[in-house]
Amino acid sequence: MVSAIFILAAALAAAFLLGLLKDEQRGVAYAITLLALAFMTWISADWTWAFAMDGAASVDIFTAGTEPPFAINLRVGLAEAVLTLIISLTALLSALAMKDALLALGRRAMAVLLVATLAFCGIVLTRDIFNLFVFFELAAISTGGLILLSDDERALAAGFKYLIVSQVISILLLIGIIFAYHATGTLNIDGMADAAQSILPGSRQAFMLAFFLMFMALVAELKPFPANGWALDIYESAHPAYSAIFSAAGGAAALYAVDKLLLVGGTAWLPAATGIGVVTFVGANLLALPQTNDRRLLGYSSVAQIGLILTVLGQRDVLGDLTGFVALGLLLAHSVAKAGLYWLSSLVAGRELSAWAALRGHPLMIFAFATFLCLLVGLPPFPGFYAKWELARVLAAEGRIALLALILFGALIEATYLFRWFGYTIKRDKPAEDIACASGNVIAICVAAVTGWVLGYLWGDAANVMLGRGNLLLALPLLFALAFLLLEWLPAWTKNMLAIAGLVGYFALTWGDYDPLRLIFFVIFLIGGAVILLASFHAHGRRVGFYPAAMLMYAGMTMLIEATDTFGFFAAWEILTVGSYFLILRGKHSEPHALSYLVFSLGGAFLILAGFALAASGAPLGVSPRLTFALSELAQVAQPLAPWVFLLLAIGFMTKTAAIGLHIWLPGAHAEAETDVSPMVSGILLKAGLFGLFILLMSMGKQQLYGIELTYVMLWIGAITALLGNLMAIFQEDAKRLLAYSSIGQMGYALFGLALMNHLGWLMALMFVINHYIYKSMLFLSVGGVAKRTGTRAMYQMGGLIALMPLSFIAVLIGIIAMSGVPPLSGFGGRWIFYNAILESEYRLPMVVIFLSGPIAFLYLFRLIHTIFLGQLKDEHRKLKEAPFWIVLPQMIYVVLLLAFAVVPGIALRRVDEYMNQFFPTGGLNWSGLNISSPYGYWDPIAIMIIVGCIFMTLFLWLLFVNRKAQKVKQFNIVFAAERPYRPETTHFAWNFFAPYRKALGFLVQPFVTQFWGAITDTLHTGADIARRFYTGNGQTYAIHLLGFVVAVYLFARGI
Amino acid sequence: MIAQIAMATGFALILIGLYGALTNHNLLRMIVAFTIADTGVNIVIVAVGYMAGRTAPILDAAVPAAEAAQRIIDPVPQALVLTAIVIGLGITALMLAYAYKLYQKKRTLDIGKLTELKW
Amino acid sequence: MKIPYALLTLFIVVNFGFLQNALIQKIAARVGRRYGIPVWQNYIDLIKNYGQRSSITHGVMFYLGPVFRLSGGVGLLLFVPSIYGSEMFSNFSFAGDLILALYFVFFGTLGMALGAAESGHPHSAIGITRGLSQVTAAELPFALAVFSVALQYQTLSVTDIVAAQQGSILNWTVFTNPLAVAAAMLGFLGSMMRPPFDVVLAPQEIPIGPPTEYHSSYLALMQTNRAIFPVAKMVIYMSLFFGGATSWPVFFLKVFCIYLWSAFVGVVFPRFRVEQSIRWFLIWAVPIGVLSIVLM
Amino acid sequence: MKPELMKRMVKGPDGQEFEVEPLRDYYCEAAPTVMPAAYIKIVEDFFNWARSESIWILGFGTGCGAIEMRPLMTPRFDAYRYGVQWRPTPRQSNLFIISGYLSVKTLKRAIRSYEQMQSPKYVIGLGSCTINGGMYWDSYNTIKRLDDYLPVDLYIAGCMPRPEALLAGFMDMKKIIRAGNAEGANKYAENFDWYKANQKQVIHDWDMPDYNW
Amino acid sequence: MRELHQRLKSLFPLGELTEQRPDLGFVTVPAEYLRPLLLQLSDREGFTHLVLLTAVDWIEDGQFQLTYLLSNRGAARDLGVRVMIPRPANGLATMDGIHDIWPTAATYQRELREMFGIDFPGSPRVDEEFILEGWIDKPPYRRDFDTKKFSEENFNHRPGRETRDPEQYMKQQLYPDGK
Repeated sequence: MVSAIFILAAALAAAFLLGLLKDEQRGVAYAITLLALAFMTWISADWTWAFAMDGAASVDIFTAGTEPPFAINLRVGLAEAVLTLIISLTALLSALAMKDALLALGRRAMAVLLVATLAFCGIVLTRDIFNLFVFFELAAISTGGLILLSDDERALAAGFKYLIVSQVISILLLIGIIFAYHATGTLNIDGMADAAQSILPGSRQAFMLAFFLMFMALVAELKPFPANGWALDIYESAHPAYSAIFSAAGGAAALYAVDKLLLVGGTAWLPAATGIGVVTFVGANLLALPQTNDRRLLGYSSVAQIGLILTVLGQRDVLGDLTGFVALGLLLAHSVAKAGLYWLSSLVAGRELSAWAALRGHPLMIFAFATFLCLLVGLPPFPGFYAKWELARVLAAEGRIALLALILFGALIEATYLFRWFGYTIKRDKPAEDIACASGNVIAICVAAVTGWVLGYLWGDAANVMLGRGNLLLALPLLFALAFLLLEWLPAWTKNMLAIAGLVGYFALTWGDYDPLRLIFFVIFLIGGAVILLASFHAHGRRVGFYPAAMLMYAGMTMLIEATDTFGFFAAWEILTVGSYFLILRGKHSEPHALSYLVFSLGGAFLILAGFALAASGAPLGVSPRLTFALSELAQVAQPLAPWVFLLLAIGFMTKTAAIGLHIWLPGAHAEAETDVSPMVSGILLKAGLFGLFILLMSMGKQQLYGIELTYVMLWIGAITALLGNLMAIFQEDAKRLLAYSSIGQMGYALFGLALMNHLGWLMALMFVINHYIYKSMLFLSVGGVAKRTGTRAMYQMGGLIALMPLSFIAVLIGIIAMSGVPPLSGFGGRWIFYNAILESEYRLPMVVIFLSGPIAFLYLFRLIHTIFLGQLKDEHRKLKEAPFWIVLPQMIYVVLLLAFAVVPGIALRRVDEYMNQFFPTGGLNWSGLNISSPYGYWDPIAIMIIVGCIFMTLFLWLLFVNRKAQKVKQFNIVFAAERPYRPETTHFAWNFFAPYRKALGFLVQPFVTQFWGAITDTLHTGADIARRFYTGNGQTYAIHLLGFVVAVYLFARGI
Repeated sequence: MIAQIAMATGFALILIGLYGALTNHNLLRMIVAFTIADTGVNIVIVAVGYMAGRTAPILDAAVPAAEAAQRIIDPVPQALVLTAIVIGLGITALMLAYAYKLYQKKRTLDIGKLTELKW
Repeated sequence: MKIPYALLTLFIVVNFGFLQNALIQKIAARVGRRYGIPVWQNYIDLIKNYGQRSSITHGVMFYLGPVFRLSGGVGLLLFVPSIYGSEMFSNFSFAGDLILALYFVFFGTLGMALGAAESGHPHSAIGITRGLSQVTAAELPFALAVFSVALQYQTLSVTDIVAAQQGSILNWTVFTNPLAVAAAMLGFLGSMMRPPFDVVLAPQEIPIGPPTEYHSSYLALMQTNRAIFPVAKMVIYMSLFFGGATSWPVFFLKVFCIYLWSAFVGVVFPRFRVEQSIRWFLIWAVPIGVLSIVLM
Repeated sequence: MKPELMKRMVKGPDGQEFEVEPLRDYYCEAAPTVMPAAYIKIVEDFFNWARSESIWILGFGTGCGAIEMRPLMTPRFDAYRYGVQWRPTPRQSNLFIISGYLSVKTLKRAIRSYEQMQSPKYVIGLGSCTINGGMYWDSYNTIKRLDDYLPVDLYIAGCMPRPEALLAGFMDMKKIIRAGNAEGANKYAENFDWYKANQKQVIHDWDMPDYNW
Repeated sequence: MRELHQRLKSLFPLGELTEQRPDLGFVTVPAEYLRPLLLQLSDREGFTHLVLLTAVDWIEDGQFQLTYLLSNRGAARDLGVRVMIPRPANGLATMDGIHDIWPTAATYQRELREMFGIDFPGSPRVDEEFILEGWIDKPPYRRDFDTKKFSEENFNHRPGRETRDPEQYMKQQLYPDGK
């Protein structure tokens, strides 16, 4: 094992060596630099391996051969090794990435780079406070030098501002150090920490002040909000490869310095760290919202991430042993992602966020970009996810709910702007200039992306070993989904076959494991998914990006069913959210909608996270907080926590089912998605929310909060959702939006059924799950097929397509008959159970609302079929063909399914009915032969089908006979009060179809909810836009900010 | 007493320096002010390390090694000051270099005019 | 064995429906001091329409529309027991309960709407728009009343509900649950296509609404439905609210009286626009229905 | 001809270009055929009786005579009791009353409406204008012999005839129908070319298919 | 009315005022002064309403007379403005449209275009058919158009029609003894 001091020595030696070279020998100099950095990387990697794998103890290195306090000592432990590895690896890769700049500027620049690396490593390694100062100054000086690498002239001013601030910092630090030394008599950090315990009360005050100054100086190096304008300027203007170092390595080093210093200050200073950290996290994320410059945005994000990690450090008192796991997880995720993003940014020519659209067409880069964003946001299976989970769990267990809320709020905002950016990248117009693919850069980016995944594995492994959580990257469904990333070169149809085979195969392997309830969802998720995937056969080419996203979603849903504990459930939830986000984003105009989907979903997910964390803290069994918490244990959550847990989880799940108030993401997301994606996200994805609600209600049952029955509130929400969803659907001109709003209404029904909390209510909800899957998938497919052929989704532009697209018409016809609940098709079964269920329930008023919404469904359904298939055919549609075979095929399968399910609903329902007896022993259905009866009524699907069929056929044959000579006429052969039509457009009555309804009840569909959320986002944006004027750009102002910040923290600390 | 005076002077210099640095708009004046503040810091360090009635921590004939512990003042602050001075010099030099380049590029030394980067 | 009896029911009801429609028209004419049509006029019209020599078709759904419509009417009639206590005339009520009947109402409506829409005539579409819009509001008080009655008797079986009303006239729902009946009867007005709620057909304005393009035998089928469907609907009202019928004469009398109610309102009121009628139902009928449920 | 009725090139959503000719593509071009009576005489007689007792009139007032038809619905005349009703759509009507003078422009509409009625269908000319032009005999834009253009079953003379005259006309009409002589639709189909020639002679901008189904 | 005429006369070369009723008068104005006069009337004098626009065919003088009848509702007065424009023997006469002052005028102008052959270039839809469809002859309201001849040539006659003087005929019918 090479001593860690060689990390420093190598850099120093190489820097000196460079000095000996001639200025012309730039290639050699560059090679030396790389070699030195590689060597440093190797050493630290070696140490990391030793600590992590072999469990070696940390090692002290005494520079002068004596122990402290007489000499400076360095220490290498796991944390140090990992951090130096990050630093040197980042530096190495950055050196690769900025090859051109380094070669242009020559050996001096390389030397400075080496010195910077050395300084950052030194900050990590040293245990001496003054040495720490020296390394910081070194870092400052080298940073000052490296900023000059940038082509951007503005970097000069940024560097100067930085120097001003570091002057102030160094003054603070020096004064702090000397007084601390005075008080403790040592400069060694560990020694100081020991001595601090025994300081006399008289000089304690002075020592605390000294410590405060040191602490503030180091915290200032973390760019705390709002005293961080200088750092942002650097991030914006420096060479991006250097920004990568500055963010990844510098941030890591400074954080570790603060961590070391906190040893001295003890637990008394943890709240301060937490406070500064969380303010920074939330504040910087907020101010990042209105940013349009990519690098500055990344700067804000860096600041925020460091703030978050500082918060974690501040929570060391409760996190205990987990601190390292959490903090390091976040830090590594941040470093890798941020470095990667900065390297990416040097590929992109423009500085606008939308200029990143240039990445499009480079799938590898997009993949890396997505990886980095997921790393940053902390999505599974990346380390940040595990860290977030543990953090939330511990914070909730300790009752630090407000802090948890702030962190989750900040994280949500961060996700918002990051994924908005991703949306721009995928959807905005490609700039003229393609990306500059320098090999060094690309290598760096790829290494970072791979590192991200490796870290994901490592953290999963650690979570598995330490905490007994499953490693997500070992979950078969997820691996299967990720495998498609590697198969992207295959043509779409091959991948489609694989995907279908995977879904069906996995189902065949595992379906025996589940109870009937889960099984129904499992069937819908997997088999249902496979049927919809049949439609994907129509796609040509390779369809890059579709399969990983789709399979990620399916993997998430599979894991959701498989999950037994809260962690697995939540992980699956986030995976399916991310997968579906990528899937939705593929639609032509889906950028804003995908974003709002993601924001709402993540918001909901965070509520679920909080709910689970809270639940774990409230469980009466075993040690609190317990590491794993089975879903079934939700039932044992005690008062007074239980209703809150219920509330959080319910809202979280209702976000997914788009309950009213949380629904505004749905129409756009579902409508703008691709033809075969809409049925997936509508027919299948929505069920995930219902599944969550099932789990929730199954385990927690009825809960009361302030005397209000929460399920009763859900009942109202369900009813109002059903009404308003349907009502909004009837006013849509866009066919797919209409279906999307209809989904909202249908989910309202299902929610209502669940909230009834009786046997039949649940059965009805389940019936809706099945039915809605079938007919909504079918309708979305046929409407999608029509939209594909006509090139529009506006219904009034269609019309008269029945003769041209008869199969699509049949699908829609069957679909709407089923959906409206008209006998003899299966929708009626849902309604029948529904009526029986509400008869049993003691709640009366919400029924009124739901009664009204029922018939309204007729309105939009009729509109759908009339304006598309009936009425007047348009000029330009006269030569249309039937929708592609592969889109029609699943529809026909659904038609058969619907008919089958209509005749024998017992296939699916009977077992579930029995299964539900364990929750509601009474009130089940009685299945005697073909007759289905409840305590109130009865129903015989086969008899209905036969009777209706006979009557219908008799009359039909009679009419055929009587009318055998009827003359077939064309579309304009209509009577028109002696006039006649001239154009189909003016003859087709379709636009604003339900104008009278709008006059009567239009006031109910005022977009209040949209306005509400719009107002919130506007306020945040505007507020942030105003607040960021605080960063005037003047270096002096920044210095004053810093001083003011110090004073403010002091006052706060005193106040505390 | 001397220590107190030195300490007060040091702090006074720091404050003067900071005041100067934060109120002067000219880059060069700011640099000078920071130098003053640095000097103040150095004085403070030395003053902290000062012990009344002792001598400089140089082991020579006047102070034999055996008595050093009683006779000389704490050498560590002195060493720190030396390092601090060196580093301060480095930073000052870098700032001057920056000021030079800035003037080359922008033809101004007014910090208030170097605000293209903001928000 | 059910089938011949069902056909017998159908036969009785068709004839009764034709005569009743004519009678109601005659009453309306008498209110306007006219003689009005002969009572057998509807039969003649029917024969005439079957006797038309030519016909046209706009397509498959155009064909199916009247079939749907009449199937809806016949089905509705046959899914509800006509005569209480008679095995003969309980028809096909074994297949489903009240809910089946309620939802089967829409079978014909939907099919008819589809057929009319395929004709491509904008006035048909406008008529359907109006009809559907209005029916959503008109059905609400009725649905509430049904729910209230089902709660009252704790069953959804029509036979059981009728059974519970036997014995005395005071056992009728109209006396035991007057609010529900009031709501239902207000809703009833909206579903009978009579003034003030006949803007759907609105002759002269949008020639005749949905059936603008229908003629000859199509129209004959729809005329048949106009005889059956209201009766079938009123059978439900009768069974739920007015004690049902134990014999055909009682059946005729009660159905006729219920029909008379809408005719009575119809002859004295002018026409509502759709949004007015929606508001009217929501403001006047629905609260009564809600009250009936809450007080139940 | 209206520009909407001209041939046009249309581009489909898939980029395919094709020609749309409204008169050909949007209208049925079939010619009317003679509709035979029922196979058995007694059935036809029965139908004829029903037709005569259920006369549905197309509510299309072509001229000033339309005002004379309104009183028929009022208590004073009450035509309903004779099985006479007004229908708002030609599809359901059997009897077309040309109520008074018929300008060329209206003639076009009248032809269209007549052709959209289902056979058997009857035409009554009301007032002297339909017989020989009446007081508009020298007008530049009214036709003077209705039976040149549509197969008239019955004329009711007068300027204008009173509602009583109309009632009497209905009674005569019934007789004609019952006798099986109201075969105007078949006559029209048989002499289709002659009628069309006459119609086209006065309608100079013929912009509709030859037969409006 | 007179003082209105006086007022206007000081501004425009108006002809004499013909007072048909105390509240209805007519004046003549050269065509080039029509627009300013109408603007004056509508904007200053309160004649905000165009009642009608019609034409008279003075075939003997080779002129069309256009009459713009305006109404001042507040004062309950009507004023007709007459303009004489040249009438070509064949082809169209032309006049400036006033549809920008009163949009309703466009309809009248369409009618005049069709019935008299007076063109109003720029008036909306002025060249489209208005009442007549497929008209093939000269504009029917021109006095040189022989409507009887046109009717005889175009429309089939039913033979046997007699024409009598209604007065004589009725006298004969009612008092056959000739008293």
